[in-house]
Order: sequence, then structure tokens, then C-alpha cells
Amino acid sequence: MGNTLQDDALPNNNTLLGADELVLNMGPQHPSTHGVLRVKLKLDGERVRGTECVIGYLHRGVEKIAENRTYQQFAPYVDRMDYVAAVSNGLGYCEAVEKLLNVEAPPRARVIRTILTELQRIASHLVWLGTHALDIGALTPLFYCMREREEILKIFEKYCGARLTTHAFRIGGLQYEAYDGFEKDVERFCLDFERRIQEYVDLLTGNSIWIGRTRNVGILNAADCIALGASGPILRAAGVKWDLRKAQPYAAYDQYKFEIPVGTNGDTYDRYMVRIEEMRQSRLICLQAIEKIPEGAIMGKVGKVIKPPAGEVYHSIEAPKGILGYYIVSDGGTQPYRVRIRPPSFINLQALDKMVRGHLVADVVAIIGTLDIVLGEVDR
Amino acid sequence: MMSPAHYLFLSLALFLIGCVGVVTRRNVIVVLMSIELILNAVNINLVLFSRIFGDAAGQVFALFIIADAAAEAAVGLGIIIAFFRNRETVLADEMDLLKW
Amino acid sequence: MLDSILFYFFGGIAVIGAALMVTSRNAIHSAVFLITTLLATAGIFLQLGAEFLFIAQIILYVGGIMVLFIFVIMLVRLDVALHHIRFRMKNLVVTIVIAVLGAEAGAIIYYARKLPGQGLFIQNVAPASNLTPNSEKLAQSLFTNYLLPFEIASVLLLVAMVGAVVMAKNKKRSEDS
Amino acid sequence: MNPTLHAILVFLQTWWVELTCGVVIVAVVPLVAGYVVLVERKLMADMQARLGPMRVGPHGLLQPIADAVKLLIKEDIIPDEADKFIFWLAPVISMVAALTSMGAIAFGPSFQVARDINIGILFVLGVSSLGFLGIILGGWASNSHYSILGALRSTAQLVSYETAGGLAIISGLLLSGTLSISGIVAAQEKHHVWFIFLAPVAAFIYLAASIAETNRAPFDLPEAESELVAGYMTEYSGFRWALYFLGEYANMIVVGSVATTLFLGGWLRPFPNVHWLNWLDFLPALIIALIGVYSIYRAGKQPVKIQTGFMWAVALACFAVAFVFAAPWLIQLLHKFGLAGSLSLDFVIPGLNGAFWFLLKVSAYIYVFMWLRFTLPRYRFDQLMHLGWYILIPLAIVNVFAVGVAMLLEANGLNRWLAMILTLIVVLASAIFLVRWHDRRTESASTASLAPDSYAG
Repeated sequence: MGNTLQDDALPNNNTLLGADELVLNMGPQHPSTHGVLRVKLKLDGERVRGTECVIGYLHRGVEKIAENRTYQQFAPYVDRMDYVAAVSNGLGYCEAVEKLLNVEAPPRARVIRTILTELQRIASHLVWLGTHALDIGALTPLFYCMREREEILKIFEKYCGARLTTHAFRIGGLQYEAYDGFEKDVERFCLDFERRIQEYVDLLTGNSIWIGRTRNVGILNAADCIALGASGPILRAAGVKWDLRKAQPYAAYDQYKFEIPVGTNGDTYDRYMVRIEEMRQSRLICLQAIEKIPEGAIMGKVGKVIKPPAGEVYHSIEAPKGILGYYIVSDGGTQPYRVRIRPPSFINLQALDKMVRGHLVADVVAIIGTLDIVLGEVDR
Repeated sequence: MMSPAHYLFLSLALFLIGCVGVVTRRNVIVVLMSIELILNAVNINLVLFSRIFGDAAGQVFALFIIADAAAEAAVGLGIIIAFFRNRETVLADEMDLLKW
Repeated sequence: MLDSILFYFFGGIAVIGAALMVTSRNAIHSAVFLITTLLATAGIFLQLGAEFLFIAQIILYVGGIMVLFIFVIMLVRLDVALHHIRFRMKNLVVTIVIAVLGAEAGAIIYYARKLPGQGLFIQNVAPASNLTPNSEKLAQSLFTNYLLPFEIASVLLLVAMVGAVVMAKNKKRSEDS
Repeated sequence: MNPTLHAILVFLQTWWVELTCGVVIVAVVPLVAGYVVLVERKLMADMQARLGPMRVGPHGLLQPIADAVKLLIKEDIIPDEADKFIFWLAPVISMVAALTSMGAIAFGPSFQVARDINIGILFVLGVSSLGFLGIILGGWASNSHYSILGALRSTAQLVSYETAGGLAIISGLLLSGTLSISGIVAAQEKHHVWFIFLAPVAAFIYLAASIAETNRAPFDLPEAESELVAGYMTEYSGFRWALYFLGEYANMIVVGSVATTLFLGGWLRPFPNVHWLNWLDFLPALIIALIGVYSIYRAGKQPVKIQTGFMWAVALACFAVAFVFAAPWLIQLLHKFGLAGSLSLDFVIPGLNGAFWFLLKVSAYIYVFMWLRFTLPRYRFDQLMHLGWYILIPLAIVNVFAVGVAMLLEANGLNRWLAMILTLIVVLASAIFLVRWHDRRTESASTASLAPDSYAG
């Protein structure tokens, strides 16, 4: 993907001592490629002249598996793509199949889905923030982030028994009713969380080293974002106010008031600020949502055997990392004919080459971190 | 303190080894290092005589020689890097052009 | 007693290190052996009561010049050229150099033994207290009698530094950065 | 008597203090370094809302020993393509340099190996700077790209920051007027002030430079684990790696000792010349005894019996040490009742208390290192170099001049503090100017240089 190493037309004598460029293999076993990503860097001294991403080390053939599973059976598999935001994956898949079946989840289910998905967004952003700060050398935020994420995972565990790959939603609604004290747990977390965000902000935002490491690093402007299909916080940091939660509301997002934070520069610092602000907004959404969760059923009218009519559907949601799309083709049977997933990490990773050229090795790490990729999703 | 002759022999030995290095090695960097060795041998003599005559002048000159060695190394290595960039070699007998 | 032990210890290391430096094929090994020799020489300086020179040798030679050497060796990737380097004993020049200088050494030994009274083997040295405390003496000498040479040396170093930077700097690089 | 034996005995008789100190340094420093690591992990855990090592011994007190054993019995790997000789030699250089440089450090008025060496501080600087030969050679010998990048980074970094650190030290030396370690401390006693108050900028520059020299965060680029895996240590494992590690921590102790000697008054207790504060001399014994009491308090709360026993052992050890510290005073007390005869241990008071204060200050200095490490992100390489060359080195030069001018003013009759503050204002003004100038420079550079590069492909 991206540009290969050969097409860089820099003259050879431009390098240190005129010697050959150094090809540095970063990964697949490297502390900060966030999994089994392998990046071949073409270096001149420490300056990056070109990159080549080698992916597929975590390929499990999720899309192919879908063709041999019933619609319900496939639902847990999607959790294993972006495993730090499993709930969002499940939401996208369930809504896509619901669209195919032409049913709607009842309002209560949609609100609970929204709450869980927004909590998941916070959890995903917390993992991103911790590892990103760790990549740039700040050790402490990671543990603070994990501490707060733990609270969210506890809520998940209480709700559905699983912490990471939750399989929280079912096609047509929810299987589990919200447990007693669910609202209280969420509220307590949200009320506490504002103070926690302030802790990260105190540690990082004003720190001149942090600013030096992130500002003007890995700039991706709006035009490039759109050309590359980059979405999510990366796109918004470049100044494009595009968020599917507002643009084509799903679940219960149309009922809540929230802002879409945007950046100006499209650099790493802007992406950091956008994600921090998104955490705040998610918190607000959760607080609004728990105020009144409508009563009623939690499961829509879906039969035991899901047999959608022949046809195709594309449904996309705003996952924490960007636009997550499911394209499902049905031939009228109990198993999908074809499932194609648009994973945000995979598309966003394409921007890596463009972003790192001319930067230093240390910036590569910062940029991989700011892209917020999950290799489970990139490789599927 | 040992007798002066011991030090002179030591210094002579180092000087000789340095000379052999300058003459025999083809790698210019090692030749430069041999020259450093020779300068160092000279330093031993200077310090020895400074001690014998109880005068700091010898040590002052040893200091000057160290400074000189630093200057020489810097310029010499600069030349080597410039040369390597152009000819991709650091071997003395391949440096056979007056101009390139 | 202690003196002679120290002398033979340091002297032996210096000579062995120097010999290994000249004969080893790998330039980095040469550099390491030269460092050994230089440290041993520093020991000799210390034994001669020149403490300041001892530390100057370590800081300047080993900490400065040799690091420069190692740096350059690493940059020019000598592994490519490694196969060409061999120690050519047959070379006529070597024999001549060794012969001439060896003869000189022999002559020194010969005449030194003949000189009566103040020969090189006789311990006729000024008292060590003349040179202590060493660094103050050295500084006084350096900044009074030898001030001009000192300044010239500093100018020399400056010139060398500028020259080295000019030569080592890639012109194409300097244009775009 | 056999003449050789006699000579050896005479030798031992003359040098026994030095030899003992040497043996203590070689034997104890690795252990101390291990415990510095434990303290660091505990502090880090405390700042990061977790517990840190808890398994080996009560509160992980035996963790360093377990680590050492684990590293010792690990498989010793030398990469195939590595230069075996250099690969073997490099960690040894690192460790030896760090330990040797401790020889000249005065851990108290009487704990010093090279006592009458009149170039003490230069010796420490010079020999500890040999340590990075170990780094660069190790990086080269490993024959790995990460290692060589780490080695290149560390060389450039050390050369740059040693300059700044050296200039900062010169400011301190100007004030003390001597290179000898005990002379520097004596000068601070004579001036009735720690030099950190006379040359605060120099102390700050030395702090920054010493963090960079010991490769600690935020200047830990040579071993930045998120970028270069482990930098020059990438290919090392087992005991060779442990040697590097110990060398690094020993180096921290060395730079801490230099800073303590030069800027924090060495082994002097706070306000050494103020007599109504003489009760501070009792503090060491008291503090150690209190630690013992706390250990007993904690001993009851240990979950395992053996750990309770261990805590008791720690407490008893603390009491023993406290007793040693208090012994001279106790004997004085006995004298009052006419008991202890002619026995007097007064001569050990300055030595013991000196060592206590010295180590306390070194610990405080190292604590600052750790604190910064847990708080700050890492610099990028070019930023590091800019900070060194464009800000710290010019500032250090200005500071050397300023200290000189201040001393001149004082010699001409101006009040010392007035002279100091006047020159400090000049130095701070130039610091602000340098930072501003550099910021403007990088801002214009980054907007100009980024665009063509990032769109070249």
C-alpha cells in the first residue's frame, strides 16, 4: 500500500556521506507499532525518505468467515476486529443487518446502545491517548488512562459479562436488560471523568516538549484526507466538520446535543485536541442519555432464524477511529452472501507514507500513534 | 621513579610502532591513528624531561601537542570524509589522483 | 618498588596495545587498542607526577579525539574495504624504517652507558615537590610564559574546527537545510 | 621477615583506607544501583496509581536480588554477525568507567579513594565520559540498525551536553577556586553558602546536562524504547545487559555526587556554620531509628510469616546503623557520668554524618531525575540538539562570564549577593533572549522546510 520504496526519486548523493540509504525494519515486533504492523523505513541519517507498510500479520479472514456463518453467528466475530472498540463494531453490524431486514430496534434498546457505544468511544480514545503518550515518551498518562478505562470495562462486564469482546448487542435490539444501577454507574463515571480529563490535559496539553513533538508533525490537510478517504478524528482535525453521528444519525444520536470538535492544522497536536474534546462530548452524550432511558421492550421483531430478503445494504457508523462501514449482500439465505467491511484503521493507515516523509524516526512513532490504528482491524 | 632511560625506551618503542603503522597501513584512518601514537610517544619524553628538570614547560608543550593532535585529527578526518564521499574509499594507495 | 610495578604495567600495556593497533585488520579494533595505549600512557604521566596531563590525556585524547575517530570509522563503513587491508611485512620501506630507528635506539643505549655521571640510567632528577601542586604550576606557566602560544593554539583549534566542518559538510545538504 | 611480604604489609598499612573504599565501591555500588532501580520502580508506581514490585520480599524489597540472579543465569546471546571482541568489551567499559570515576568522589570527609588528587573533579568528569565509548562501541558491535542509530544518537548527545555540563562546572570551579573535591566542599564551608545559591543557572544547566549524559528521560533518545527498541542495548541480554544497566545507574550516582559536591555543599549539613542548628547532627541517627520503628510497625501487617521476619531484620539493621551513628554521642553521655573511661569516638562524627548528608543529597538529586522521567515526554533528536547547542551552551558561556564578573565585583567591595543578583539578571535576560530567538527561528524553519518534503512523494 502507499508508495513503494522504489518510486522515491531523490538523488542518491543527497544522503549522509553519499552512502546508501539505511532501510530500517520497524516491526512487526516493535514496541510502538501498536501490534504487528511492519513499516520499512528508508532513512537518510534519521530522516525518513520513504515508507512501505507491510500488513497482514493478523489476517484472519473475517470477511470470508462471514460467508459460512449465519447472521447471528457472525456477530461475535466483528468484535475481534477493532478489539479496543468492540461495542462500536457490534453496533455497526447489528444496524446493518437490521437495515437489511428492514426492522428497527426499539427506542430503549437504541438509547442503551448509544450509551454503551459512547462509553466505548471514551475507552478507545483512552487507550489511544495512553499509548500515544507512551510513544512520545510520557510514561504516566498510560496508567491514568487505563485506570479510567477499567471503570468503563467494569460497566461492560456488569452489563453483559464480558470486558473486551463484549458482543453486547443483538440483531434487532439487545439481549440483556440494563442491570440495576446501570444509570448510576454511568453517571458516576461521567461525573468523575471531567476531572480525569483535566489530569491528562495538565500533563500534556501545555507541556512544551509535547507541543514540540506534536505540533507541525504529520500534517494531513483536508484535501489529502478526503483524497485518501481518511475519516474520524484525522479528518476532523484537518478542519472538516464531518461526523456520521450528525450527518446521518443512527442509534439515538439525533436526540442529543453535542458538538463536533474540529482542528485547523491537521497536525498531530490538533488530532490530540480533537480526541480529547471528543471524550468530553461523549461524556456529555452519556449524561444526557441516562437522564431518561425510555421504558419498553429491548428486542425488535426479529425471528429466531434470520433470513433477510435478497438484496444488499451499506451501513456506516462513526466508530472511534473513523467511519466503519458494513456492506452486506444477501441471497435470501440464512448466511450472508458477501460481507465487506470498511475498517477505518486500514484506510487511515494509507496516509502514513504521506505524513511521515521528511520527518524523523521519532516522528514516525508519533504519527503511527496519532493515526490510532488497531491491527486487528487493519488486517481483519 | 624509574631511570629516565626506561621512559625513553618506552617512548622510542611507541614511536617506532607508530612509524611502522604509518608506513605499512593502507587505511588512512589507521595511518592517522599511528600519527597520534607518534605524537603521544613524544609527549612521554616531554613529560619525562619536565619531571627531571622540575619545570612545567615540558608539560605545557605536551598540552600544546595534544591540542595540535586534536586539530590534526579533526582536519584529517574531515578530509577523509570528504574523500570517502567522492571516491568511496579510505585506502591510501587508491588516493592516486591530484584532482577529481 | 611500586613505581617500577606501575611503570612496567603501564608501559607493557602501552607497547602491546600499540603493536596490536598497528597489526589488527579491523579499524575499530585498531581504535580500541589505540585507546588502550593512550590510557596506559596517561598512567605513565600520572606516575611521572603530571596529574593534569593525565586527565587532559583522558578527556581530550580518549574522550575527544578517539571518539571522533570511532565516529568516522562507523560512518565510512570500513567493512567494505576490510578485505583489502593487510599487513605487508615484505615492504622494503618497513625494513628500512625499523632498521634506521632501531639503530638509533642502539646508539642511544650505547652512548647512554658511556656517559659518566649524568647518564640516562642515573636517577638525577629534581625533587618532585618542584612540580606539586601540578595543575597550578602548569597553569601559571601556561598563562604567563606561554600565553601567546596558548592563544595561537586556540586559534589553530578554531581554524581546524571550521575547516573540518567545511570539509565534512555535504554541500547539497547545506543548501536544503 | 620475608622482604616481599614486608613490602606488601607496608603497602597495605599505607593504603588501607583507600583499598577498603575501593573494595566497598566495587562491591556495594552494584547493589546500591539495584536498589536505586527498585526505588525508581516504586516511585513510578506511586505516581502512576499502582503498587510496583510486591512479590519478592515484603514490598518487593528483594526484587533487585531476584533480578540480578535472573540476569546472571540467563542465556548469554552474542549475535552471529556481531564483532565478538568489541561486543564483549563494550559493557565492561561502561561499567568500569562508572565505577572508576567514583574513586575520586568524596562520600564524606574521610570516605574517598583518591584523596589527595588535586584534579578530583576533572578525574570524575574525564573517566565517566569514557563510559560512552562503551555505548558507541556496543552499538557498533551489535551490527543492528537500531543499535547503530542509538550509538550515533548517544555520541552526538553526549558530546553536545558534556560541553554544556563542563561549562556549568567551570562556573562552580570559578567560585571554589580549586579542582580538588575536598577543596570544593571546603570552599563552600568557607563561603558559608552552597554554590547553588551563588550560581543557580549553572546548577540548572548541570542538571539538564547530567540528565542527558546519563541518558535519562526526557533526554533518553539513545535508548528510547518506543523508537529504537532499546537503542544501543537492543542486542544485549543477560549479564552483559545488566552491566550496561548497572553502569547507567552508577553513572547517575556519579553525576549526582558531582552536583552535590559542586552545588549542594557536599557532605556539609545544612547551615554548617550556624551553631544553634547543631542539633541537626543528631538527625541522621534519629531518621534511621524512625525508619526502624516504621519497619516494626509494618512487620505486623505482613501477610506471610517470613516477610514479618524480614521486616524485623530490616528494623534491627536500621537500629544497628542508628546506634553506630549515635555511638559517639552516647559515649559523650557516658563520660558525663564518668563511665566510659578514656574511650572517645568523636573523630568519627564528621565522617558518619558527612556520609549521611552526602548520600541524602545525592538521593534527592536522583529523585529529581526520576520525577522528571515520569512526568515529561521525550524530546526529539533535533530538538535535543537545538536545546543543547542553541540554548544551553551559549547560556553556559554567558554564565561563566557572569560568575567571573560577579566575583570581580565582589573583590572590588560590592556585596556578594548584590553582585550575584545583578549578574543573574543579565544571565536570565540572555536566557529569555536565546529561547525567544530560537523559537522564532524554528517556527520559520518548520513552516518553510516541511512543505516540500512531505509532498515530495
